[in-house]
Amino acid sequence: MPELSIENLHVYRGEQHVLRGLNAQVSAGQCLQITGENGAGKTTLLRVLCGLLPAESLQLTWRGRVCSPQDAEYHQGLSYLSHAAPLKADLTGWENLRFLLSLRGVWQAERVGALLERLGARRFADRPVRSLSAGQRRRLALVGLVASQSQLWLLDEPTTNLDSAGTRLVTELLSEHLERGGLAMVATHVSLDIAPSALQSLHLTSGDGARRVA
Amino acid sequence: MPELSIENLHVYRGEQHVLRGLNAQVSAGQCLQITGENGAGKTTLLRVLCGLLPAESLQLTWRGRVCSPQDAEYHQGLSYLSHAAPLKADLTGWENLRFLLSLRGVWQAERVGALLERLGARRFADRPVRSLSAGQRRRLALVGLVASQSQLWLLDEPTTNLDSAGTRLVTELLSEHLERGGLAMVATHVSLDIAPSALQSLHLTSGDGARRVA
Amino acid sequence: MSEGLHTQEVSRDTRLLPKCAAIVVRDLQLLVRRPGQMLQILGFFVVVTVLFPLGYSPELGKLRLIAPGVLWVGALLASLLALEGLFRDDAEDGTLEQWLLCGQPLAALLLAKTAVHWLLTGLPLTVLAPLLAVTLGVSIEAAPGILLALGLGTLALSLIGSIAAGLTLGLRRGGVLLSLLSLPLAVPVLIFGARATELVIQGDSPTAALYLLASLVVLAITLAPLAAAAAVRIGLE
Amino acid sequence: MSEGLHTQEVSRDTRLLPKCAAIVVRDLQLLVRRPGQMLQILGFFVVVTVLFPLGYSPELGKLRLIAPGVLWVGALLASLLALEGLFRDDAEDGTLEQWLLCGQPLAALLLAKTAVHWLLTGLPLTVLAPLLAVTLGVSIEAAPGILLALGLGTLALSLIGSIAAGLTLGLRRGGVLLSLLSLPLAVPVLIFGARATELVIQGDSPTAALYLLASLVVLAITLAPLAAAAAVRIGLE
Amino acid sequence: MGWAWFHRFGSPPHLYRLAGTLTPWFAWPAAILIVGALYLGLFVAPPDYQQGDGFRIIYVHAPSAWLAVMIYAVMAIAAGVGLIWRMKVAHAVAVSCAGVGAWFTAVSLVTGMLWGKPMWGTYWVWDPRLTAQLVLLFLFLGYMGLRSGIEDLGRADRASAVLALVGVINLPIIRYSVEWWNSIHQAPSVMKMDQPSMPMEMLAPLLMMLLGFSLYFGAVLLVRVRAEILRRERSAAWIREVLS
Ligand code: HEM
Ligand SMILES: Nc1ncnc2c1ncn2[C@@H]1O[C@H](COP(=O)(O)OP(=O)(O)OP(=O)(O)O)[C@@H](O)[C@H]1O
Ligand SMILES: Nc1ncnc2c1ncn2[C@@H]1O[C@H](COP(=O)(O)OP(=O)(O)OP(=O)(O)O)[C@@H](O)[C@H]1O
Ligand SMILES: [Mg+2]
Ligand SMILES: [Mg+2]
Repeated sequence: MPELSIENLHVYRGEQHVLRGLNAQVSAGQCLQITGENGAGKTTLLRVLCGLLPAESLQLTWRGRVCSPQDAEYHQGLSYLSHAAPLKADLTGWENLRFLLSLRGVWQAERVGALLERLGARRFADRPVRSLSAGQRRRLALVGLVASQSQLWLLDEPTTNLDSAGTRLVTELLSEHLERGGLAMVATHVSLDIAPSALQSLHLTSGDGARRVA
Repeated sequence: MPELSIENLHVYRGEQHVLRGLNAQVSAGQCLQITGENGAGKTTLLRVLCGLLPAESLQLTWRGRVCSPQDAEYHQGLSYLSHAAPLKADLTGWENLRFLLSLRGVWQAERVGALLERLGARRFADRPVRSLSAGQRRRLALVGLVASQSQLWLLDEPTTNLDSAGTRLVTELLSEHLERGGLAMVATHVSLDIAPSALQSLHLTSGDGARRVA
Repeated sequence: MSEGLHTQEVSRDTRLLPKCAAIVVRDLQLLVRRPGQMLQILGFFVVVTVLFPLGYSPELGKLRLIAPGVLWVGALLASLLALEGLFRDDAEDGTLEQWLLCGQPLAALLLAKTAVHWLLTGLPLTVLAPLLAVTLGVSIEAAPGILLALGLGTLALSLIGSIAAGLTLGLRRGGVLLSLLSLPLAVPVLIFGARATELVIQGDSPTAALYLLASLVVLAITLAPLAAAAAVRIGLE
Repeated sequence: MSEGLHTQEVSRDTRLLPKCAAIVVRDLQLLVRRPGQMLQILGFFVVVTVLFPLGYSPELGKLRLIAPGVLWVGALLASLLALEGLFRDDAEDGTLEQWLLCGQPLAALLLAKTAVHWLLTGLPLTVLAPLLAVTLGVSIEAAPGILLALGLGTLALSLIGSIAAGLTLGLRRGGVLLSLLSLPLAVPVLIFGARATELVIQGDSPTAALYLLASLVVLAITLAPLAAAAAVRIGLE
Repeated sequence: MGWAWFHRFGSPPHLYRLAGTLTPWFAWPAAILIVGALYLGLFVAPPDYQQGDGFRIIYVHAPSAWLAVMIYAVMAIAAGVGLIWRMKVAHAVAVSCAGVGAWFTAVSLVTGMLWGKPMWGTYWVWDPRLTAQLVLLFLFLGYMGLRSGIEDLGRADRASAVLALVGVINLPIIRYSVEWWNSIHQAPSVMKMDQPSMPMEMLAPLLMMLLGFSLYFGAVLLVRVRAEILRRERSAAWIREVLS
């Protein structure tokens, strides 16, 4: 039984009927890779699933229960990583993470410390985010993602701005997440280096609904 | 003789000595790929060369003449594409390009029309940029880059947000630019699919100056 | 790996108060990082109050008469200016999105945010007001009354402004529109406030006007966070 | 490929005027896209002018006395608020960088930008002022004098504000700081302007004060763009 | 019965056709009533014993002032329906109200000012009632300003609906709060409707005018709603059917 099921999703943006009757299921331990050319609607799909954009119609089932994408309970099991890293420029990386994770009620200093180490972010975690490079910010955001221990990850181009080591780390973290029974939906243009059994793919074509590929 | 030569470049950002005594030369028809892990100083290097960031010390030679990175004449031969596409969200793509290119004195409607076609951007060139996806904006910025017909291109991660077709287009445009005798410095984490004879590479390592690789 | 267990197993702190506390702590940190923000608001208040005599008349006798108007208009404008950044900064860097996704009632989080905002701008404005009143020829005895009136007034303004701040989130430069939208709601506060201050300056009892102000505050606390939450959701789309 | 020739061969229009024209055209386009911007500034001006009677007194006889102060403080605040976005929007979306890289004197481009900004905000404010003056009990005969004084005054304020707008570019919410920075320079404008308006309202000749205002404008046109260009370069770093 | 009528009403094609059919039923009576009231008011009603013929401006002033408030209420109700039941045509109705409402408010202000000059010797007085009307104009303008600032239609609809609803709380507050204001202004005695002294010849045209204005508002609203629906549904299939 799929943990997450999306049925009959229609979304308009402005005049455009961006997603037309999209259906998708993701089970525990599965990653759904969302591909599609620029403007196909990947970002739109993820933001609708977070409840940040309104859908024209959508039937969402999460853990066997029908729910709205704005339900608090559903949000508690979900983490969203957008195009831009959600960090305050005036705070340090550490302070940012502390706030973000406290807000979700999962702040644990040691765990975050270990994750910073692993993502090579400890070095600059005490500097204000304002003075970090694009890739460094991205790494902090990834620490926040993993540390929030959500079951469902919604990632929008998670490898942007990352160097090759960083890109490898992302796939590693993703694999581990799936092994632990997590779910992920990842919009990306690069191919993900994940066990094929755990990987599904959804190809969006501009405005014409979605084709299921694998 | 190199068209562009950079000698003894030192840059501080905040406390950090990001670039220490960097030297580089680029000749006509050559592309210098700048690599380096996150935070190595790629963006910093490009912005210093545009005169947008001050350098501690820098000897810049352009077309055989020593100049400052803030010289008007040097700027007329240069185009910079930053992390974010320089577009006004309230104007359409077409209006944006018209303004950008008028500012450089190279506005020609047919040429821009042809380029829009080639980059698959004609479809959305009449929509306000606000309503475009990340990759669509990027494509518009690329049109502006090519249409400004500068000899020196400074590109910061030009393939970000682009789908695979878009990435291929970038390398194509770059190759053509080099064939016409252009110069390019490209900061990127992906490998560029360019004739090896035209490609040089500069690897930056965090704070330790630069190593020349090929 | 030990870094992640899943929601079913993860012990998650679901209480609301620690989250509000986290917001307060973060905003205080931000203030320490850039105290300029608060000082600028105060500076603006001082400047408006000082400009007025420049454009009008230097006589204290005349100034005393216009003191309530000047103080209140100054405080109102300063509060509205300060409110522009209430949610905008957080929206622009993407952190506000995370508030919506944290599974807590948004209205409560926004109320916490508005409250700390008032503490950092409205309260200092209030404390400054009696001093400025003195430069306008008002006697220092009027201080307690002025403090009370402005304290209540700025609190109500912050709450009212939070709705407008949410509504103008999607706009690039919402500042001016924010003032315009808040104004119809702010007029009663201004009228009662100025009335109370005038009575205080004349040495009369302002109790009735203060009660009305206080009831406006209570009304605003009940309704404004809900409206602000709805507005923020729409503004972030 | 025919799409690109190189600089040596490319025919590049190097005249300055067409670039300034491009800036003017673009800003008009932006205004057409969002007329709200201009209307909001006007709305703010109206609102400030309306606030004073609310906070002060409804008697026209009293209001007429404070009219010059109210009009000028209102116009000053509205101009300063409008100025906040002068370069900020362009800096945030990265288009201002391209101005620095286009190989033209930045000061000239910024002057064009400031001029069109005044046309779209300062001038409408000026036109509105006599109407507002009427609601404050000033007779309509004073209109020409008020128009002239405020026209010159807002122009000077726009130019002065452009310096501060450049300086505050690097800051997140420069608005309030911008007001503070501009104020020392704006005070002479305010004083002469309010004086001229007062004389006009009383039916006297404001010529001397107007000459002084005009010379401030000339001074500002000469110096402000250079200072603004330097400020923008620093602000963008 | 149930909610069927509600959904039927909420369907754009249906409302579009309904509005088309109803428009003449509002427009013609409105025209007749307004012309009749003007005739009665300007020529038949006796001049006021104090103000002479100056009082006749009331026939435009008072009805437009009442209508302005009524239109705000209609707008807020429509906005609320649109927000709560996610009904798009309700938003279309709300949007269509704003312009007319602002217009009537402005008319009442301008006619009031013109009347004020002969009556009070000045165009403007900071009287509570006048201030309340001015604030109402701000509400309308703020509503339109907010809409003009938001590109996306759906978002503009919802954001402006929240504003319209918040503004409703404001109406009674302003009404009562202004009583507290330190106005030294003597309440103008003419501005009392309940005086039995107003003769029938004066009152009848006033009421006729009010009804006429209301019907006129209805007609304008229907036309604007139609235009708004056309604009919103321009890509829908039924529009092509209607237009061809
Ligand atoms: C700009 C100036 C004015 C404004 C904004 C204004 C506003 C209003 C408003 C809002 C109403 C509706 C009252 C209600 O719903 O309770 C009204 C009605 C009325 N106004 Fe005015 N008014 C102005 C000037 C005047 C003047 C100068 C006169 C005559 C001396 C006048 C006489 C009346 C009368 C007779 C009514 C109808 C009866 C009533 O409701 O009292 N108004 N006005
Ligand atoms: N405004 C700033 N103040 C202080 N230090 C800064 C600032 N911006 C960047 N740095 C530091 O300068 C170094 C170089 O940053 P830069 O942005 O050039 O890196 P980059 O190579 O472009 O990295 P990325 O691949 O992540 O984009 C980094 O260590 C960064 O932390
Ligand atoms: N605010 C908006 N208003 C109207 N249309 C929009 C808006 N944002 C996006 N769109 C349109 O919706 C479509 C989907 O956009 P979306 O951002 O989801 O694409 P994407 O698949 O994420 O593309 P990319 O790979 O470029 O990030 C695009 O055609 C885009 O132009
Ligand atoms: Mg995207
Ligand atoms: Mg970089």
